[in-house]
Amino acid sequence: DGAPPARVVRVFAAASLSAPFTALAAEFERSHPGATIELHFAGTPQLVLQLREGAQASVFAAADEVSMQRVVAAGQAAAAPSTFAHNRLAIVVPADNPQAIAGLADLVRPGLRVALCGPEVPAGRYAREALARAGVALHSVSDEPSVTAVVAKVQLGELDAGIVYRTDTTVGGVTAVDLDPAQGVTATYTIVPLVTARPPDVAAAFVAFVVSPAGQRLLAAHGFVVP
Amino acid sequence: MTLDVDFGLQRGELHLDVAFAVAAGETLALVGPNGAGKSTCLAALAGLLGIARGHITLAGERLDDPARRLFVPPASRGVGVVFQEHRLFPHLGALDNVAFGLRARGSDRRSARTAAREWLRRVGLERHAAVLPRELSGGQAQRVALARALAAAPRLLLLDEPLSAVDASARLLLRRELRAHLAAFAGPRVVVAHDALDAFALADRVAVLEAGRIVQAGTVAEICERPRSRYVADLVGTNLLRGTVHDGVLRVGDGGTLVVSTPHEGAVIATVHPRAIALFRERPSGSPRNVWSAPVVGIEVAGDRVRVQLAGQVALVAEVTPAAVAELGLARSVAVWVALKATEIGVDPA
Amino acid sequence: MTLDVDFGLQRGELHLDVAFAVAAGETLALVGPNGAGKSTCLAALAGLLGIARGHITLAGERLDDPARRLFVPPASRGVGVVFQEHRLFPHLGALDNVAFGLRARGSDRRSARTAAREWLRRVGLERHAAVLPRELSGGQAQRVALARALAAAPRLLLLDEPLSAVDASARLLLRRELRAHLAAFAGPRVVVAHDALDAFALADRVAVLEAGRIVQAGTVAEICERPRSRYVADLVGTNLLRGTVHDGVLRVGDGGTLVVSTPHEGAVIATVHPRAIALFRERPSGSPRNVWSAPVVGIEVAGDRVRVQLAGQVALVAEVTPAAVAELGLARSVAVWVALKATEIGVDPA
Amino acid sequence: MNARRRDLAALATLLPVVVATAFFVLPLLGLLLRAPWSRFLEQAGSPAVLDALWLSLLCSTSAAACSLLLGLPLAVWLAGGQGAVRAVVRVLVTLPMVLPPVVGGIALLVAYGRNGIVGGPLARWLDVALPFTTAGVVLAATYVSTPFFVLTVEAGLRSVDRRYADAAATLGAGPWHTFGRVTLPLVLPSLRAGLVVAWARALGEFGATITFAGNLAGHTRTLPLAVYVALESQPEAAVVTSLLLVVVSVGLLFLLRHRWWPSR
Amino acid sequence: MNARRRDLAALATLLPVVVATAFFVLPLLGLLLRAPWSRFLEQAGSPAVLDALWLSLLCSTSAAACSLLLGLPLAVWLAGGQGAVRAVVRVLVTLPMVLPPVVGGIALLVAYGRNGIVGGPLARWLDVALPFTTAGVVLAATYVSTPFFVLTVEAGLRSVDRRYADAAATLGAGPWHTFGRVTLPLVLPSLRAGLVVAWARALGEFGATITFAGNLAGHTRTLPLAVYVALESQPEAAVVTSLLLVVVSVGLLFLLRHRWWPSR
Ligand SMILES: Nc1ncnc2c1ncn2[C@@H]1O[C@H](COP(=O)(O)OP(=O)(O)OP(=O)(O)O)[C@@H](O)[C@H]1O
Ligand SMILES: Nc1ncnc2c1ncn2[C@@H]1O[C@H](COP(=O)(O)OP(=O)(O)OP(=O)(O)O)[C@@H](O)[C@H]1O
Ligand SMILES: [Mg+2]
Ligand SMILES: [Mg+2]
Repeated sequence: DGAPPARVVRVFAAASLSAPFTALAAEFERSHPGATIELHFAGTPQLVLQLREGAQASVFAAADEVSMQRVVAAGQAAAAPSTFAHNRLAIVVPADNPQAIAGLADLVRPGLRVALCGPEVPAGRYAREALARAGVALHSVSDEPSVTAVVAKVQLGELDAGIVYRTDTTVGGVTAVDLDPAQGVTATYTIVPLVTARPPDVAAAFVAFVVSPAGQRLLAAHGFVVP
Repeated sequence: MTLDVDFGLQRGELHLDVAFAVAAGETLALVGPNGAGKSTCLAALAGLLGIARGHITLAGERLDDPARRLFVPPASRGVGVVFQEHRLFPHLGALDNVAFGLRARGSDRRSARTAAREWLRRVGLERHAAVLPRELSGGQAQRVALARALAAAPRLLLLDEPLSAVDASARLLLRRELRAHLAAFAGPRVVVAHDALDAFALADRVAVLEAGRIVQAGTVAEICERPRSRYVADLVGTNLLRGTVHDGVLRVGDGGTLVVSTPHEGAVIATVHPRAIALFRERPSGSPRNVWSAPVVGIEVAGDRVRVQLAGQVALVAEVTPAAVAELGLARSVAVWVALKATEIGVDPA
Repeated sequence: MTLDVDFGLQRGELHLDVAFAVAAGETLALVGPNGAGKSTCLAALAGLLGIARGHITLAGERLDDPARRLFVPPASRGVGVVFQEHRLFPHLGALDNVAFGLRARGSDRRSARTAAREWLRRVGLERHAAVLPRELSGGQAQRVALARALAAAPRLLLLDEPLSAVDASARLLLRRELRAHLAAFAGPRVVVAHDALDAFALADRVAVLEAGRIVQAGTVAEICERPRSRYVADLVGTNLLRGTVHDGVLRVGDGGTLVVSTPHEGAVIATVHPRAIALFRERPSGSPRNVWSAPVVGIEVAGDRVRVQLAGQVALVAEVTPAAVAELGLARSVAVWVALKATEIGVDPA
Repeated sequence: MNARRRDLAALATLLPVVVATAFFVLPLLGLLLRAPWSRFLEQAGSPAVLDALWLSLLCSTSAAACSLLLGLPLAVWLAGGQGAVRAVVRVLVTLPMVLPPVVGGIALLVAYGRNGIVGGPLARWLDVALPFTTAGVVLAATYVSTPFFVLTVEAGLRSVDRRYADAAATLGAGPWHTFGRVTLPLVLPSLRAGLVVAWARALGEFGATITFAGNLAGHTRTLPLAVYVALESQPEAAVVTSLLLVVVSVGLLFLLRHRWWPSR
Repeated sequence: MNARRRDLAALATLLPVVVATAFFVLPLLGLLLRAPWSRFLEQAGSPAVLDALWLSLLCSTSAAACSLLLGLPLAVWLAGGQGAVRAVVRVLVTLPMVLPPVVGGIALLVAYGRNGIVGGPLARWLDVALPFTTAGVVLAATYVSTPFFVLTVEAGLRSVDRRYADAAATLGAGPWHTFGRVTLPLVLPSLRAGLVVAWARALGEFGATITFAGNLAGHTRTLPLAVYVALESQPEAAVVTSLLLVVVSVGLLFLLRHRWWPSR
């Protein structure tokens, strides 16, 4: 049976939230005996699609606002979405920063191979916004499908640099170059309980827990900027 | 339990159209040149090939009758077939090949294997029970195929050259065994054979198939005595001549003439037994009415006799003893004198 | 261009160990029971099977010699093989099958096809050039296989029952054609045959293989006169008896005795020609020293003669005319009187 | 031809084999070299990874079994003749190979999801829902892997000599007996290859699974999905996890070698 | 057995075929029903999509050709005997099927990337770089699709009767001639199936391609990548784009049917 048993809350969350939400769920279960959180991670657009096709879920956590608006517009949200985290953009470079990249302007140096996420991916959209603000006309060698793909390629030396979220640069072999705050664009993560929530009270409790100080502390510990 | 057939079918360029009946307990030998349609005929009887017209009837039951849209599939016909290319199942050992028919008809594994083992023993291969077909010699494979067909206890037996690869000793044995089994077996059987000995040893009657039609049918003795085609003559080892008789003189196709003693006139078939032909170094004087000189074009040793092929006026094969060969100094392209009595030439209207 | 072999190899349970030589222009017939190792022997000669000891030498060139780590692969040996199961390439038409060897040796397509067409004509299948093997009849396929082997112009010819499926007419033709071709062909050739006529018609010498060893070798006449094993006796149609002679009396294995006229004493092989055995309804009085009563256990019509199998004191096969059968009222399990002159029994030391 | 020449010839024949093998082995070798082996045991032994591994093996094996069940009749029928109907069906069945897996997953949702053509009635009347269940994983894997099985087995069946089936029929064997005792054993090499291919494809399956069955730890998170999740946070761990997949399938395939590629 | 009984039996045999076909056809049907057909032409005819389609066909066909080139020698060698070496090589070659495609892409980067084991020297000495190029797409597709080809063809080769090759050898045909004129024609059904499978797998390939070759319109954005990209923003358009893939492959496979599944 596809429906979770009673007191099991199924949470659809963006893949980039896998680490903090795994921790959040464990913490929530400890403080709410009898409740179980079932996490489903996939790309945000994919989650939207699954919801549209009738997937049963209690909570939806999106990595961008456009996707959240679609779910709200489809009448699937049981409440107004709450913003629970932000993410800042950063330039990812190999660990020792061999090309000595200091900011967006350095990315257009001839001979450098730089990639962004595609314009359809939120990270790619934000990166393009940031470049536009900085007045930098960057030629991306590839429209990568996800920030992890960009990070992996920098890690393997395939790219000299890329623009990703700050939280994605905590892995080995790469380091982050922070953007000038004036150029910085932030991504907004929002969460909402769904009309199909079962049981609705626990779903609401989980959403509340995420925006609670305890939840925010955990998110911050994973490199997210909390509101 | 009579097999009664009268059917036609087309396969490639061959148009097969035959009618014959085989009584219960009777064996019909189907003989004929390569490509005459013998195997095709057996395939139709077995139900592996549909017929286009006519019917196949076994023991009063229609097995195939396109006019009535009747067709009994092979598995329900109860025919046992030994295929020309044996077709042993390559993944099964000899014993399991033989047991296959019994298993298919519902025997349990043990009793099927016991019966199969007995059949293997009868064909002299009890020691090869576990051997796979590809590890069997050609003759061994053919014997297993024979055992496989017989073990399934069919109502009708179809044997396509069942002994062609079997060795001389086993052939005597199997021919005897087969005869004994056939005697015990109530149904009709059809045997295809190229070997005259096999055909005549096993069969009660012979049907000669050429280019899809039966050109002659009869008992073994009838066929041997009066072959009506080159093929049958070659099969039984007799010389066959076609020609026309006029005033006691036979004019053969090629232009040669022979004096014959017959009341017939017009188109005839003449037969000359090879042993009736006498060969001489010098022109013989005496009673034979036909004497001519001919070059030797071939010499074949056949057991303890020698067959001499003669060209010339009338092409014939003579049979002599090895002693005669030495005495006459016979060899290829040596010319000899041929004498043939008119009374030794059998003449029938064509 | 002599073929000179002396080798041993193991295949399954068979241990093959043979030595023989075939001169250029000579044909050796390899005969023997099923599973004796004849096909295995040809496979070793062709290089499809490695030998374990000894050597295979053709025209002075070692083709296989494990001691010297020498092995010439099949493609470089220049052997032509007709396989027992023909092995025509299923995806090629008859013509392309025959042309294959020429193409493989570098002929251009056109000239290979022209030559192949000529070979098809020789085996009587010029009209089947485009036909695929599965659409050929058994005998047609065998003839194509023969043409394929001959067309490649090999140095050594290996024929494994090349005529077993060929019909009686074509057989005469092919035997002649084959002989003619063999005569034109300078190399040695080895023919496996189960049919005595084929073997003797084609071969100069015969080697008898039994259970992996050559038990007898010699000219056709020698083999026919003095068969030294049951198999050969059956092949040439002679009775063969093993026993011991003591004081002019031969005691056969089964316990029967025969009076013989021979100077030999001790273990002997005795041969009795079927036609030397006389059958009578009543006990005959007269010269024959051996007279006894025996039941008939089998009757076979063989062309224009009848072979009668006798049980009793000494199991023998007699050959009589169809007339005699009628006259004597011969039938299964009828008892007859058998007379056999002592001088008709050939006796050789075993 | 002397021994030296022969050795050279053998080498020339082996060279493409060596090149091809190297092409496949180098990437693996690279992964092995870069993997943080110190953390392999800790990583690979974690309950989450072991759960995912177990689920992967379970689902891929079930999917292979389903491929057999669904695919064998189809392959037999396709191999049984010619004609436009068969051509159309073959093409339709081949399509899941062509479809990007994620789109395949969407298609599955449309058909077998809770609002789907078949899934809707199922959910409404039988209260059976496939998405986000282990059964859904098997369904998705079956959908993507069966076409491989069908094409491989059909090719095998087309090479089987029909005359053996004819011989079986004359021995009284009905179509089922003939199929089970004659045709099937003869097509075994292709059947095995088809099963291995289907199994391997199912084991590596990701896109259709995450779309149709979701990514729920313990229920639908197979090893490839676990690798995906791990890639987001700890790429090294992801590589280690996928090496576990490699090690396990190497082991299984190697153990099976005598049964699946027996000597002839 | 009368006609009615026979018809029932035929139906019973056909039933599993119908079920299996329905299983595969329903999802497609679902996609077709839901697709915004009004926008099909506009969507499918856009230059970006047509570019991607052309690139997809080019790359999958090249990959199928590379599969043949790399895979055929391998399959021949694998089918040529038994033994542990062959078992190990077979398992190693099978692994790309098991590896999640994204991990496969990473493995490719490690081996053939700019800093890779092979790619490093290539880039340094020959100034040849594969990632982010069309050649890289072909490489990735070859990597994931060749194993399917190898296993299928090996199974086919193992079913071929070796005695025909023996017969060819006695007719003076060397190993190459024998292989080309005898073995290859006999294994043709499996070879064709292997090529179709490899081609289809390459056509639908996504994970390894995007990881190794990136996603560059006109150079490496094949149709599945375009679909993926579209999925992020306009899912309906994505469905339409993948239907284009379906239509094109249906067309191609159907046109090829006489050549590839000829009557026997
Ligand atoms: N599948 C087929 N397709 C087309 N023609 C065929 C097929 N099978 C047989 N034939 C043709 O039918 C004719 C008769 O073949 P059949 O096998 O019945 O001959 P046969 O009398 O058994 O000959 P043989 O003595 O050589 O075995 C042959 O000319 C052959 O070419
Ligand atoms: N591949 C094999 N593996 C094991 N044993 C085999 C193999 N091939 C043949 N044999 C065995 O070797 C023996 C000789 O076989 P071979 O084919 O040489 O016999 P043959 O003399 O040609 O007999 P036939 O007259 O029946 O053709 C047989 O007993 C057979 O079982
Ligand atoms: Mg025939
Ligand atoms: Mg043999």
